[in-house]
Amino acid sequence: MHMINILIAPILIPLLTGTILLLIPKKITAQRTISIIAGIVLIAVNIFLVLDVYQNGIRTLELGGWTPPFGIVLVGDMLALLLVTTTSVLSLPVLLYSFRSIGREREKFYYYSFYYFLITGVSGAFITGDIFNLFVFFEVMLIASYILIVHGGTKVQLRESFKYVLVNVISSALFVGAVAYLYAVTGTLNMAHLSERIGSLDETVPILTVIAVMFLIVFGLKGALFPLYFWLPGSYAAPPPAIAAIFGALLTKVGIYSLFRTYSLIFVNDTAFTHTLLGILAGITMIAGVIGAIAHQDVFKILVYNVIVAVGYVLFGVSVLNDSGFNGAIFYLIHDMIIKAALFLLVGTLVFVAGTSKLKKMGGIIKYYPALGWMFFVAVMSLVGVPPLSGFIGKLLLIQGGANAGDYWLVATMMISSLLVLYSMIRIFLNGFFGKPTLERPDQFSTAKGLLWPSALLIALSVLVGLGAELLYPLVDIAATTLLQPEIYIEAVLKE
Amino acid sequence: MIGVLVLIGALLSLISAIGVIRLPDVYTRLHASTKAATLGVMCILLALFLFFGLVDGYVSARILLAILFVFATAPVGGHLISRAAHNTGVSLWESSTQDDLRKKKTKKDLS
Amino acid sequence: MFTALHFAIIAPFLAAILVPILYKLVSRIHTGWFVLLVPFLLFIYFIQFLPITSNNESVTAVFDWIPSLGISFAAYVDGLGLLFALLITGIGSLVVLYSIYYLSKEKESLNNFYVYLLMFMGAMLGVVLSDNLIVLYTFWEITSISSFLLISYWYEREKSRYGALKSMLITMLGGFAMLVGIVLLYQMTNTFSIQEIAASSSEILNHPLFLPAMLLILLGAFTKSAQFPFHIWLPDAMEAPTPVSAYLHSATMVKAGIYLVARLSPVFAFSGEWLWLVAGFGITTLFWGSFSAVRHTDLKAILAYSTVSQLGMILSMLGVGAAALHFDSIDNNLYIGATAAALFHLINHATFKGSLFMMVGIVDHETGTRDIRHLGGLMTVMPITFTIAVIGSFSMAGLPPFNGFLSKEMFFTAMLNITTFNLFSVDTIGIVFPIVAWIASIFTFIYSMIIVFKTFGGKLQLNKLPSKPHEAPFGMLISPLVLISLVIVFGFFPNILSYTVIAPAMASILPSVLANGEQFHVDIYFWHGWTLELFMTLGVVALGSLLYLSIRKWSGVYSLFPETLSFNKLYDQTLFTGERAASRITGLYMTGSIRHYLVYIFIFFTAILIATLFGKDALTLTTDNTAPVSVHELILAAMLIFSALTVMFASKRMTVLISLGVTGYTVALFFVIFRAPDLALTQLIIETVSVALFLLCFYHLPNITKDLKKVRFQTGNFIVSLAVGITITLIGISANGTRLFESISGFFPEASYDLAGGKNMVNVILVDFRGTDTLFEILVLGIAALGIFTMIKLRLAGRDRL
Amino acid sequence: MEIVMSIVAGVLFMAGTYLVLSKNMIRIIVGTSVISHGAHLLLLTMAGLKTGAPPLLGLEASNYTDPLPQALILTAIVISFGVTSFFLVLGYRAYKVTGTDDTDGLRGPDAHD
Amino acid sequence: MFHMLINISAAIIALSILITLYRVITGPSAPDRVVALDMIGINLISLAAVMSLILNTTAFLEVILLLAILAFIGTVGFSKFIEKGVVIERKRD
Amino acid sequence: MRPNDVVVQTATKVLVFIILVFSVFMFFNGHHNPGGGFIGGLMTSSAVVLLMLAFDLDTVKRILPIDYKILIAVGLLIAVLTAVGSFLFGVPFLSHTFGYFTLPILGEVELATALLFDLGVYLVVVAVTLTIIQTIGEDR
Repeated sequence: MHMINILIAPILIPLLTGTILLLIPKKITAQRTISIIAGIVLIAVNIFLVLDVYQNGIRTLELGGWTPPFGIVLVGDMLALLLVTTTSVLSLPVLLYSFRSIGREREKFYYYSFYYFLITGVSGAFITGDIFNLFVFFEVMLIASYILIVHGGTKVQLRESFKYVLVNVISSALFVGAVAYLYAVTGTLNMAHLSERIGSLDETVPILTVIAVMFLIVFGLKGALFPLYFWLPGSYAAPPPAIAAIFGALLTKVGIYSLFRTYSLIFVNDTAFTHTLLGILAGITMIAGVIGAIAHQDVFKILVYNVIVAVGYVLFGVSVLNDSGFNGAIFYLIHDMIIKAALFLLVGTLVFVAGTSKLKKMGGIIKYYPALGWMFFVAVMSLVGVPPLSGFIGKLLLIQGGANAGDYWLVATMMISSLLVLYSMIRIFLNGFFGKPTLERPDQFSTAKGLLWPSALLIALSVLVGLGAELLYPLVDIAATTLLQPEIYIEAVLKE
Repeated sequence: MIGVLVLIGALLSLISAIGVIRLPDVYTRLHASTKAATLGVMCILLALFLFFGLVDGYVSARILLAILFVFATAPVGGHLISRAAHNTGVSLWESSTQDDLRKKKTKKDLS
Repeated sequence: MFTALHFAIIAPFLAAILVPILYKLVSRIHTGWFVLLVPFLLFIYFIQFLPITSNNESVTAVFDWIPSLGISFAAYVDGLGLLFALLITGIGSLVVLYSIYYLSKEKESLNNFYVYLLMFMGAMLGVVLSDNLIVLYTFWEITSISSFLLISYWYEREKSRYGALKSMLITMLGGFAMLVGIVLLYQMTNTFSIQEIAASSSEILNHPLFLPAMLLILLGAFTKSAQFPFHIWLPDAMEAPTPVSAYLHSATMVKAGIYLVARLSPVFAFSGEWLWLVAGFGITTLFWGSFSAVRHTDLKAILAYSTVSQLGMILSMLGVGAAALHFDSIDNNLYIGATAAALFHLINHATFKGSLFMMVGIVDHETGTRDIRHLGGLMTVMPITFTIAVIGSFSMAGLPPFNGFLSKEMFFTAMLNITTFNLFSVDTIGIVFPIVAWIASIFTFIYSMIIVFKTFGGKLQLNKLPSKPHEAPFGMLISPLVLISLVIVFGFFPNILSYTVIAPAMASILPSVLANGEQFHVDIYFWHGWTLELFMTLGVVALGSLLYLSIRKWSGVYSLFPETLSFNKLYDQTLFTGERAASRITGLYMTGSIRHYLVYIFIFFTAILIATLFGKDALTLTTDNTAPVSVHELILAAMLIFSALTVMFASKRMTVLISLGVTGYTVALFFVIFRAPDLALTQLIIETVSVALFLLCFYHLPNITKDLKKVRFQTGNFIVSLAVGITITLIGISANGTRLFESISGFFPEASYDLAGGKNMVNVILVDFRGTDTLFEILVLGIAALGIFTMIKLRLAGRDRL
Repeated sequence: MEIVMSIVAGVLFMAGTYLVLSKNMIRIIVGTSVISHGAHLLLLTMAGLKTGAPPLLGLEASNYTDPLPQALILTAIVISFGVTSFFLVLGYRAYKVTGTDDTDGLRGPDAHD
Repeated sequence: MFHMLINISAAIIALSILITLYRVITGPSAPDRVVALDMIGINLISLAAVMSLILNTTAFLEVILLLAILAFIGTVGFSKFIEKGVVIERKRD
Repeated sequence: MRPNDVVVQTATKVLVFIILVFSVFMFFNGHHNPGGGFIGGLMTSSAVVLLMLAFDLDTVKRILPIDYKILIAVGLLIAVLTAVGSFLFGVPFLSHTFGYFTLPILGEVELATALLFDLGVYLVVVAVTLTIIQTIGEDR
């Protein structure tokens, strides 16, 4: 076995797992066993890759042996691998949660296959170094998400997934259009090559700015940027919590990642315009998202709108285009993936034990489920960015990034929105977990207990990321440096 | 020579197109489409076959197959459409004088 | 390095982890007894530092947390830190002791209570013993959180939750502001270390970020210390169990803000704004707190407002003391006294207010009410408690011979000294300070009297009391008695504090005033002669007594302030209207209609792209490198356009489908024209299969019912879609006109056969050069098919959550 | 010719958008299909409609049209086929379960609780 | 001469497709449209053939054959749908 | 009156055979001429669709008793494993190789691993199309 191919592993392992599971749809135990083993192997391989890149620099894999820019190249830079690793790490607890919660019916209908195909798409989107291949991985991810969101075919799922699919189909078409324009102007698809070509231009090219904005819209649609996120709240609240968790944790992140990648590597021709626009939209996203969160009394909806808020934070970090901002954005991205997965699982469990998602109808849950309540509390604190939990480091770096760039208004917006996030989430704690108990007797006690472990793992991870930020920081810093200096990326890919 | 054959084919297509527009009902339009157009396309395919055969010395089985296919499917297709039209009650042009199928059907229904 | 000092700070957290275990294992013994060990041992541990700090030396121990970001857990013990550490552990011990009797082990979930309390204790120690601002902030937030949890300890009560939320929102608001302030400081100095920042304080004085940083950090301090107008959370925080009120909301946590102001004085105090802001907010709070206290009838509410007022007083003294740093030309001693007074009163306040809270707790515990309208005549029933109340209140009112008198005198001195600020010609404003201070003192006197005499004087109204009062058990009295004896001891021997604790703490606040090796001389004594201060005190007593006796005649003053204008109402209204507005706004655009969402998206799409296109002048139209146009191509283009329009406007589904088929076939034909045989083939078959699929599904779908022909609706849609089309076209034309680089595809003709062994370039690209695309494309197909299979076969009923 | 084709692609996008904005499920699904046609044509056009032989080396021409976009379009066509068929089935399942093919009927309690 | 003839033919065929499209649009009945669609399919074959002549290439011969096949499948499908309302029956009795 | 399908069915029997032969031809020819796995696969499935149109699902199922869902997995596995095969030779994922061999009867032919990959594509495409159509067709 030669090492050169190891970079395909984050894509190949879930792909093969999903495919093999297709062959044994009725054997649930076997499916679960294979899923778990694959999940663990995936994590191990990904961590290995991260460490490898830490020591040896960017790893690339020229698929089919074709030199870029002619073939497709996979580029494992630190950002991509960190995100891939986070994906695999958080997907395992969610998988465990699925075992308990998803139900035999769904399991028999390729649930785990779709799950792993989704991860295939997500990982592929992170690793690929080719803009059209990115589209393909987007589609893998999306089609898997379509089916996961409607998996089970209940009324609300069908209703919401119709909207979800529609918006995404349109955005996919726009993606193809945007690639078309980009190809017309630059004549290439490889991202490193694009960066090199565009970087060689001496002056700003107006049409490139337009194309950059079009990509902003395309990725903004996937990443739920203002004013393109309308599809999100309904669709994320529809599926079962395990699926919602993986959605909340991963899907928008791929859009954000793509913006991050393209807006640091490729579209740096007219940053005065494009990045300012991104910053403004990020700012509005923070506020609009949190307004939505405050507006709702449905715990799922509150959480779902908070997904949007995080999009604003990360993209704010992207828009400032400096070291601290990028570091902050990456930290926050990783944090948000973990904590959103945890929160979705916790809220899912909450709704399960309370028998309702309406805040006004629940109360005093903590009396019977203290572990659930306290985990939720810690998760909320982490979400808000209370130190030493994982959200804090990201937020601190984002403030620094904003201050360095002189974007004080955005910093202020972020802090205000953080406070409102706190308000929106702590309401769930105060009214749902605290308050007068409404449960007559906790009859679902035994069932619910097993649901807590996956969330506990994720919360522990969040604490670890916060307290052990020093361990993660060098990695994140490498990722940010690579993003800030496209030459590193270009050099690694094109080997010039 | 080949050019002329192509032109004839094209004109036949045009005529059938005009036929499809001008003729009064579905059944008569089928005449235009299945007969004239088929002939037209066969002319052109033949021209193509000849072109490659004579100019390049290339005998293409695919063109022959295509001609065969068009020749075989056009009547079946026409049959299907007209039957579908009749069975769903698309009326004949008011000047039509004979409708044997209807008689047959009604007779069957009565018995 | 992780030292014993770090361990001392972390110890309460570690203990907190043990508490639930102990609570379960040893349920017979009140968990508080175990907990008591923690603050007690820590108190003893910290006493050891006294000799070091009283020489103006400090101890630093650094444990790297995130050194890459300049964040290290730098434990730093100096005079100021130690003063607070002793206060935290000392009062902490007493409060835990008191709580053992106050909270019954049968009824209360003690595990939660002590976990919160220990968390708070550790956090508070962390705040006062951290040199690194980020670490300080970390602990700062944890104090807010533990305060939140303690206030909502009786979480089934609506009011507890209300108070908890309020305190959390307000303190977190301050916390976030403070965090930004800290980052701004970092921007200026490149360090989070307070010592290093203070060292470069003169350099940053004129930095444009200096003032914003100061304001933001002050916001943090003011919200935490319940300064006007952020004080509103403190009265509501009284929903917490009384030990908590005594500990967090009077003795320690609320003083974190004061600590921060004191700690950062070396950084900021050189600027005049600092002085005026701190002193100004302090004096305003002093007045407003004491004035509001009088109107309340709940003992705890009175004490809460009294705390607010006293905090303002301490802060105003710190502000005045900062003048020593701001003015380097004037006589420092005038202002240094203010700082000493602040620190002294800080300690005094902890003693008398702590004992008063505990006293109220006892009254509440024994009688079942804290309402002074129901209380009265307890003097004979609860003599010891009464004694505590008298001493505590008199000290608070500033009467001799208690420690409150001493600090009150020093306070008057400080305020009077403000009038000498005429250096910058604000003597007219300066005169306001002593006057306000004096008036506030009168109110302080009044509510102090109310506490004593309305509770213990008058007649016993047994019928109004929920339970028959007795003197409290001895255990409950220990803590207040210890405190009250301190009130007396500090009153008579103030100087046992002054050199060991106060002077070193002053050195931390005003380091630059001292020359190397020099120490402050703080002498506190009773008799200063017949000074203005003494006359002011006499005036307070005289006028205060008069007003107390005639309180019924003038209490109407309070009703002059409309309830709706209060800050409490403002807070409630903000939340209420905020939530309503959020709901309205969200409801306005989140209609659930996909059509609306798409319209927004498309409008944004066209607007922003067209704006960029024209704003950036990106529109280029050239025919330089375009392919020639021929007639049949034009006709086919027209054909495609017509068929597309037919799809658009057709009203029967068969027409829609057939014209869709025509569109697809024409597209395939374009693939023929533009020399893409593989594409043409694929497109043709796929179109046919798609049409077949549509036909299959039509079996399950209803015919198109005609859209309600609302003209406006249709026109709106049309305009939006037209705009989208135009945008696509314009960008297309411009992109086509700006071909900057040669396409990479020149590579493929040669490589296809030589390197990949295929003559069909497209196929070679598909299976070889870009085989990965193909691999995942078939995956997409596979998922789609299985998805369709699943969708049709798997039908779960209802809305399931799990 | 590129300009003409840009316009054609624009018209396809317009028609697709209009259909997508209607309320009827069938029209919406057809609309997405039309939009993807537009996108594919756009990609073809943007690659440059240079004259040259089809990208088949067997033809032994001197210059060929750009094969790369063709491969991309092929991929895109196949993907959109998969997605469209999925969407179509989703549409009719949604109709069967919710009982409406009008998107206004699919609103759900999205806005207010 | 030859090229001109072919180009004219191409235009004529394109025109006849356009004309046929009119029938698709106007109908009036579904079978009318299917007839028109069938006709368009056949004309597309012609056009593809002419394009092969214009471009002088054998690359599109498959397209021609395929079009012939698919036009038939389309017609069968449509007429079955019109007649029976169902395209593929589960089981024929 | 029950429609008489003899005409279509007779025509279909012949045509399906032609289409199938043609589709296999297209598949094998793909590397050098228009065609390949996608087109071949789609054509094969369109032949089956034609069968379904002319006859009915159950008849077609009897003729072709295949679980297409398994076929999807098999096709995917063939494609992936072809790509993974590169691992054995220490070359990047999805590297193809080809060579010219002289086989009895057929003479010199080119054999390429790309064809194996394309076979996977072919199988998936056929299986996908037929899964979709069969599932919808069965849904009543």
